[in-house]
Amino acid sequence: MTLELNVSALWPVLAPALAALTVLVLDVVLPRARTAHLWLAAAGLVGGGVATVPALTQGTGDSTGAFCLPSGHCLYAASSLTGGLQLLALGSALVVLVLTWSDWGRAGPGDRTSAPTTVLVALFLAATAGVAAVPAARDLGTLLVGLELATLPVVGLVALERRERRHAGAVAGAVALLTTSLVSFALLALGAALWVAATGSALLDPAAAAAAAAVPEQGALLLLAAVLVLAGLGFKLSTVPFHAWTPLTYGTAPLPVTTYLAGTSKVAALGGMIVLVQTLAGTSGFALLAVAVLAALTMTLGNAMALRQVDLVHLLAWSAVAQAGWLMLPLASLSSRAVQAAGGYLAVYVVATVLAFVVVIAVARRPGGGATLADHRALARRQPLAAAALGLALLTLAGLPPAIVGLVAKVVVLRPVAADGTWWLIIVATLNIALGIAVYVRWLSALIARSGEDTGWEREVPVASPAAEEDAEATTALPTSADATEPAPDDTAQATSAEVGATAVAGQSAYAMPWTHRVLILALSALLVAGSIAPVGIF
Amino acid sequence: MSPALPLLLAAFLAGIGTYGVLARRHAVLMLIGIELLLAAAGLILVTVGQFSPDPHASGAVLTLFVITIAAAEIVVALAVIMAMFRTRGEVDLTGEAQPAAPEEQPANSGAGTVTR
Amino acid sequence: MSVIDALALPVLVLTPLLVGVWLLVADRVGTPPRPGTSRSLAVAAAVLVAASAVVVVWRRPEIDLLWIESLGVRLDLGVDGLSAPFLLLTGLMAVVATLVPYHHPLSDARLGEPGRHEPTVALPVVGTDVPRPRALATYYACLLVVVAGSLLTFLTRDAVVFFVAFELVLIPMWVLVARHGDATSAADRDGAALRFLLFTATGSMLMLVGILALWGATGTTDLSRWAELAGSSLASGTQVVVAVILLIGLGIKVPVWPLHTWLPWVHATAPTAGSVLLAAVLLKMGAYGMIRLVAAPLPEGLATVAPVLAGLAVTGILWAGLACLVEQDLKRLIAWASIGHLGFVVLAIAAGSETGLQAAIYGNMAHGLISALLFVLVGNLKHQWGGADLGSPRAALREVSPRLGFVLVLGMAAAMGLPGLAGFWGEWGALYAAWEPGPGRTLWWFRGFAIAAALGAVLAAAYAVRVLREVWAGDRRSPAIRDTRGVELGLLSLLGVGILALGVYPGPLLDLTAPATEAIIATLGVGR
Amino acid sequence: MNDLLDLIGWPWPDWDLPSLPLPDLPDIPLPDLPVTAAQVMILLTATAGILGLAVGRRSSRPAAWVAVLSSGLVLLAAVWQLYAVYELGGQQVSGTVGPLALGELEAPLELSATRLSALVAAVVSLVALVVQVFARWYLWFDPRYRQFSATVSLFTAAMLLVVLSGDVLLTLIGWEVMGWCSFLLIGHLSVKDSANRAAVKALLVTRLADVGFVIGLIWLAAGAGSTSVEAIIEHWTGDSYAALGVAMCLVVVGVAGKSAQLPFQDWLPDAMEGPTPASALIHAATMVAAGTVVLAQLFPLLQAAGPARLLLAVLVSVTVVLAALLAFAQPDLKRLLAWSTVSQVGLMLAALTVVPGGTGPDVAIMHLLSHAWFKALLFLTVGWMGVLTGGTVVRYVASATKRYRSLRRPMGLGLLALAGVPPMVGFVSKELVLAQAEHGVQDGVGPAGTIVLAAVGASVPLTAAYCMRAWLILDRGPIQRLQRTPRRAQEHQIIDDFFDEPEVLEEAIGIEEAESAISSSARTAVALLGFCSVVGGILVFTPQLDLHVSINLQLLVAALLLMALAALAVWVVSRGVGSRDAAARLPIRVSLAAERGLGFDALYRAVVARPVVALAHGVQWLDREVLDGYVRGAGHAARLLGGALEHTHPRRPAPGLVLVLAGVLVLAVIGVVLT
Repeated sequence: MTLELNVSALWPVLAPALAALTVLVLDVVLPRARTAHLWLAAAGLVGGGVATVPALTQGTGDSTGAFCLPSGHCLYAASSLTGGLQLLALGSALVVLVLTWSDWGRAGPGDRTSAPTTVLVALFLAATAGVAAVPAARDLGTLLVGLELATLPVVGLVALERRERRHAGAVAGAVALLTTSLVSFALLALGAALWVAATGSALLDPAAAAAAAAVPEQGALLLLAAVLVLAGLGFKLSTVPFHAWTPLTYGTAPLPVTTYLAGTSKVAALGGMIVLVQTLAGTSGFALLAVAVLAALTMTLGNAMALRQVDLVHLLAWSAVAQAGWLMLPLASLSSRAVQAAGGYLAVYVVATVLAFVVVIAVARRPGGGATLADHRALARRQPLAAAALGLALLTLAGLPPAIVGLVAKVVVLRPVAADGTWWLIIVATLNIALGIAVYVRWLSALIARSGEDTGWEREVPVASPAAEEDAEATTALPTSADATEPAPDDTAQATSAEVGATAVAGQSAYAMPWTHRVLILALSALLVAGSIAPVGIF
Repeated sequence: MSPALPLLLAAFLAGIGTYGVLARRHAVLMLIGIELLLAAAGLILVTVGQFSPDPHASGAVLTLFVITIAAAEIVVALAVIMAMFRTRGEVDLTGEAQPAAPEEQPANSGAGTVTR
Repeated sequence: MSVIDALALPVLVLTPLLVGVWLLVADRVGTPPRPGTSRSLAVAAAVLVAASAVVVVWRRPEIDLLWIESLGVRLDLGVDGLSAPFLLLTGLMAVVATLVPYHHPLSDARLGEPGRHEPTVALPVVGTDVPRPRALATYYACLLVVVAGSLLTFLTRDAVVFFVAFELVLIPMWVLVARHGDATSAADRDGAALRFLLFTATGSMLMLVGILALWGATGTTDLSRWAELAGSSLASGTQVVVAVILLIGLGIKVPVWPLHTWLPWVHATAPTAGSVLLAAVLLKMGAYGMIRLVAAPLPEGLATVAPVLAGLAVTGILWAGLACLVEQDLKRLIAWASIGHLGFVVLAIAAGSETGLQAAIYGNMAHGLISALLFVLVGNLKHQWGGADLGSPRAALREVSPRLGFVLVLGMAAAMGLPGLAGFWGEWGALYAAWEPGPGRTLWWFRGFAIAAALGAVLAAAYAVRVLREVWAGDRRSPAIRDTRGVELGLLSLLGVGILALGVYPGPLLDLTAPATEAIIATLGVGR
Repeated sequence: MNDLLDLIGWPWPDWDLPSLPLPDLPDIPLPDLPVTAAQVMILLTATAGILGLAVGRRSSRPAAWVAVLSSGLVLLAAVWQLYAVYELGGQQVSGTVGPLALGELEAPLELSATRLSALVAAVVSLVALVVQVFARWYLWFDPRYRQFSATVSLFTAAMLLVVLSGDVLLTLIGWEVMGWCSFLLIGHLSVKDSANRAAVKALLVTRLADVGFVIGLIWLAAGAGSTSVEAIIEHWTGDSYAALGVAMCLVVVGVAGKSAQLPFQDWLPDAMEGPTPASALIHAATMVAAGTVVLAQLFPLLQAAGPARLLLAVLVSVTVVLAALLAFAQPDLKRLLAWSTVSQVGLMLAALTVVPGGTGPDVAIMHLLSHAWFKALLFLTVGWMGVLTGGTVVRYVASATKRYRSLRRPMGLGLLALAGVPPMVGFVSKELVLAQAEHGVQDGVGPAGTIVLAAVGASVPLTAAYCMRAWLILDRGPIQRLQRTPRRAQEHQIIDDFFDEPEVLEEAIGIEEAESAISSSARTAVALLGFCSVVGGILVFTPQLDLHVSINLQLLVAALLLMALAALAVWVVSRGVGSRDAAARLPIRVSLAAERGLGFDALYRAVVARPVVALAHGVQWLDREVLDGYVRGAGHAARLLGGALEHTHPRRPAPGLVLVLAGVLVLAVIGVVLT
């Protein structure tokens, strides 16, 4: 048998993968290079992004395939939606790369060679390639490979935390991620096996699925297979009850890696689900009640938990859980419109979450900064730009204008469910919108709060504490020293807002936000604003 | 021969694997449990592949995929477990991963306000 | 003329939006504008809004753009008899809200100390306790964005855009309350702000559910199309369910008893301009939505739930009237009065006759003017008294500040629905409509409601004279407060004249809205 | 005996009123003006109300000009209107701001001046003019004269609107505005808490009764689908409806409230806290009489509605007698007048309930007019006297007319008219009421007739009694000096300029000749009223009122005898009392109870005020604890849920795996079994 492979369609996946290989080779050739690796990675991501353009521009419905069988079914098919998801993955990965640039680019405490940089970059690129592969998979093999490729390197990224203080925690988080991923991969494998047993082929072929669903016992088998695959994917999307790893890993991993987990990885998970749903879409009367229940549980639990958090990373972790529920919501009704809706929501979610993370990182990196609500108190006074961007991101997540795009996204994902008429789900979802607003408003009100109790904090500027002064000097001395760039939430959690305000003010003069962060913030907020003014092409 | 026996075996393996995953606190033993699950999956695939006329021999191919991926996983897993052993001196999965996130004091306004 | 026609609508919507955004941005980057600058800018924008609102209502231009093609959502703006008065009211209130003096939130806390007698400067834009310029620019920006959102709500003819605009006002209003609200207790302020946000957000989400249902049933989001179909595409059972969901959602905004508990809180803490906008514009959006989204597209559903709705409305009237008899905080009292007045409006809507709709719209306008007048007045008093508590001894307004006293008498007379002032026509029309309800209403239920509502009007008289007796009459002359003057006096007299005009000469407004209500009632038969 | 009867020609035949022809008026051709007199009157008074507030912050002179001039013009317009209506043969319709687009309901909002309403309007504007002139003197030193005169103008406008309205909506508007203005007028001295309380009481009591009025009118309008009085009468008299009785009963309740009939009567005596001109306006010509006017407009409906008529008859009959009794026992002359007002208004309304078929409400209107004249006269005079003596309590006013000669004439005339002594106007109107009642009984208007006849008959001697008592007190002689030392005579100055500001109080105290204590204009106004109450009776012979009543002479003589006897009895009783106060003979408990109006005030508080306030507290509690409790509860619930989950959710890898597998199991169950 012959596979007609048409490489041009594969570039979005190939580019990062090739970049990873090149990095490894380069490391052999000249061991000292560091930034070269980063530039290579960037090139790979950008190239992949450019390569998605043809897929994007094609009309809805038709798709360019690769690895096509004589039967005409392709193992890899890129529709416009797929292209969009890939672009999203690569773009968010690029943002993560920029965030982590200085971190990966510098030599660690002990190491002489560039080994850690190489490893990190290679893992990073490999994972991205896997993420890009999943949405296009049209058979179980590609799906499994893509998913694992997207998962395992991330475990490495989490585990390779290079700061001693956080190493132990990072390893623990890695273990949590690892064990969960292993188990769910086992489930995925079982599901695949049952799928093959039900349909008789490893292809994700709507026709075959429909045929199988027609026969009762095969239908049951197929359904069981679908459930198992769902479970396997649910872990990556961190839906309840496969979410337990989320707060652990998010809380311990390096912040850029967390960003990657919260942003890029989600693309793989949802891509996989979209593939599954598209395959099952043909089967008549095959409503996935399971998805509905998962979605409802997930968003409720996530919001309820997020309501309690004061550590912003944990808060974002739980909000990610809640948003996962929203991502799954439209898939409860098997239709192409639903798939489009989920894709659109994912795009909005990823941009907003990544933006939020960027700001959190930016605030945490400034001297005396941290990642708790107390650190963000009165941020609107201290860093108006960052605060405005963060506010925009949070409003998008909450689905409130002026971030109209978030609201429209919620409307879009609710619409197919309403069309199906599953009203209980609609009601749960709408109540969760209110709950979610409560979650994000806590943060927002911290942003706009007066930092002092009743006096404007600017009165305290002259009397900044000597500690702050030293801190400022330290930062001026070596702006990229390990201390300065280290987010230390547990230290500043107890710091009262006044001190934080004072130190931050003192630091503001000395420490300027790196231009890369400014660019990222501006670019991402510009995306959100544009989407709010004219949400064209997203949904 | 009928597919019943191999499938029963697969079910048995899956059961043991599940037990191993659930009941074992030691990381390596849990890994073995997962391996058993994967083995069950592979067995099912092979069996089905035998009994269904499939031009692409999906069963066999997928089995190969699964085995390969499993191997890769084990490598990463062992590496991480070693790191864990280094940092902690034991590989007990039920150990506390990290302290609980600091909790918010109940705010006084009856609605969630920021802690001061 | 054609140029003006073409420009009026974009100017109307974009002016407040752009100026607001500009203020926000200018506030964030570089040196923020001085308070005077941002104030005058905001006032100019508001005046422009008012002017173009008049032009729009007069010339009736239209705009129709495709917004989200994948959903078939159109940016379809236009005016009809129903939305015209709301537009004019919003334009007027924009001017009022931007012109009304800004009282520094912190000063309230300081004035609250016992034993201060000297009057304070009404407009502290100079001196030591100036709010940071940044904050003031944000304040005006928020006001303008609220205005823009409500204008869009009244202008749009597309359900999704309606919903989006409906939501647009939430965050700025929340910022106004949380950031510029009465600072005597930070906990109360945040609590009230959060209350407002969560209540109204929940309400609008339920409204979204209803919109989705109608969307699914009719296949379009065009409001005028919905009105034409008049529910013919829904089974009557579904109509009832959808109507109930929509009414709950909108009832939170209006607010209808028992969903009203957020309103007194928010009014008690919001800054004066915020209270004005909230009472005179935001609450109207709820009533407007009830007509647009329920009365027109779901006549049968409304007819089925009308007795319950009317019952709740009447309960609200009596409830609010009674609460006003013992409420100790003057600002909360005015808020309660608002609940009572809107109870009349909802009763009229539930009656489902043409008279009822006319009365409802008229009542909305009247309440807009009256509550704005009272809130401007009470805002001044609260600022000078250092608190709005009726219990503590105050100087009798009639003795120390006759102008304020006169305005209070006028406002209270209007609030009790005195003929010759704006409030009368709405209330009397509501009573008549309830006595002679439209088709499909159970006659004697509604007549009972009418009698109860009339008793509620007596309660209104009771609390009006209570307030006059405690605040206006009496012989105390200390602590002396300064009488109103300057801009504030101008605003108060403007609103007073408006109230008088609406009360004495109701013809034009009724004629303006008559065609729209006629059309809505006329489509009743189409449903079958 | 018989020959004696023969001598006097017993039994006398009934005597029909001759209607002497008017001297034919100069036939001025009616120019068709753009505005009708009715519109002019209402517009003028209303604008005067607004203008009076605006003009003249420094002195109250411009306000006085505005008020008096506008009232004068209005009076001219009223006269012109009388002529116009006469020329047009009965009715003149003119529009206002209507018609309104109120959907299904037609609201033409038209004014209609008829023979009677034009007459009433004329008298109202006359009294208003007099009151304005008098108030200018009375409130000379009041810094709030502007507000007062403006309110009076507004009040007059409202009353004129009610009188001339051809549309129940207009009637309602005037009705409510009058209520509000009365609130402002009674509470004019807002530093006095008693005044505030009286004002609040007046407003709330009438407003409560107005619930009936509003609903009744709405019912009538809803039946006809229009608010025009003509349409309503046409519709409801078309054939007999059961609803009409109920609706009219509601209207009657409202009327009882405004006219201070049982059980709402108690607000009126307290309303004496207001300045005397306000009392003269409110309680003589306008507000209390408005009920009569409205019922006269709706007269055919009242005729058609048996139950309503019966209800009205019972209420007013009890009120007439009770109020007359209370009036007798009042220790304060002003309160005496107040109670007499209640009784007299009851008399007017009684006249509406016993009308034989085919005749109109003219008798009631006649009594309204006469009451307007003599009661305004009495109030103004009492106010004048109060200024001189420093109070209207019996102790102060004793022998006032002896000390202040010029009080003697107006006071005497007023009391005579009130008592109904021929040939005063009071005599005429009261005899007409009596005659009509008797007529009605013979005509068989039902039980109402008998009750009313009895009440009216009883009221005649009672009225005479309290008038006699008042007169005896006032006219007590010989003069005993009060403890005030008289001023010397050269401080005694003549006030004749309307505009300069006399030191009235200081000058007047102790002045034995009261000529100079009042500005001449005010005195002229009072004299004018006195003249009217003497000769006003002639009105009944003009075609302006068509009265088909024939006087039963026996009844007339009997009534006169009763009056005389009552007066005599009072005179006898009052002998030997120091203050010549017959009421002093009453046991103290009785007089106290009378002064408190039989404790109706306490009744109102116990039955209405306290329960309502208690209810209000309950509502406040419910709202705070229950309704808002749900909200807070929701908030806490969410946080508690989060807390609970926070504590349960696993922080270790292994339990996470348990969750995963359990989740799979659940999913499998949901997915496979449930579907």
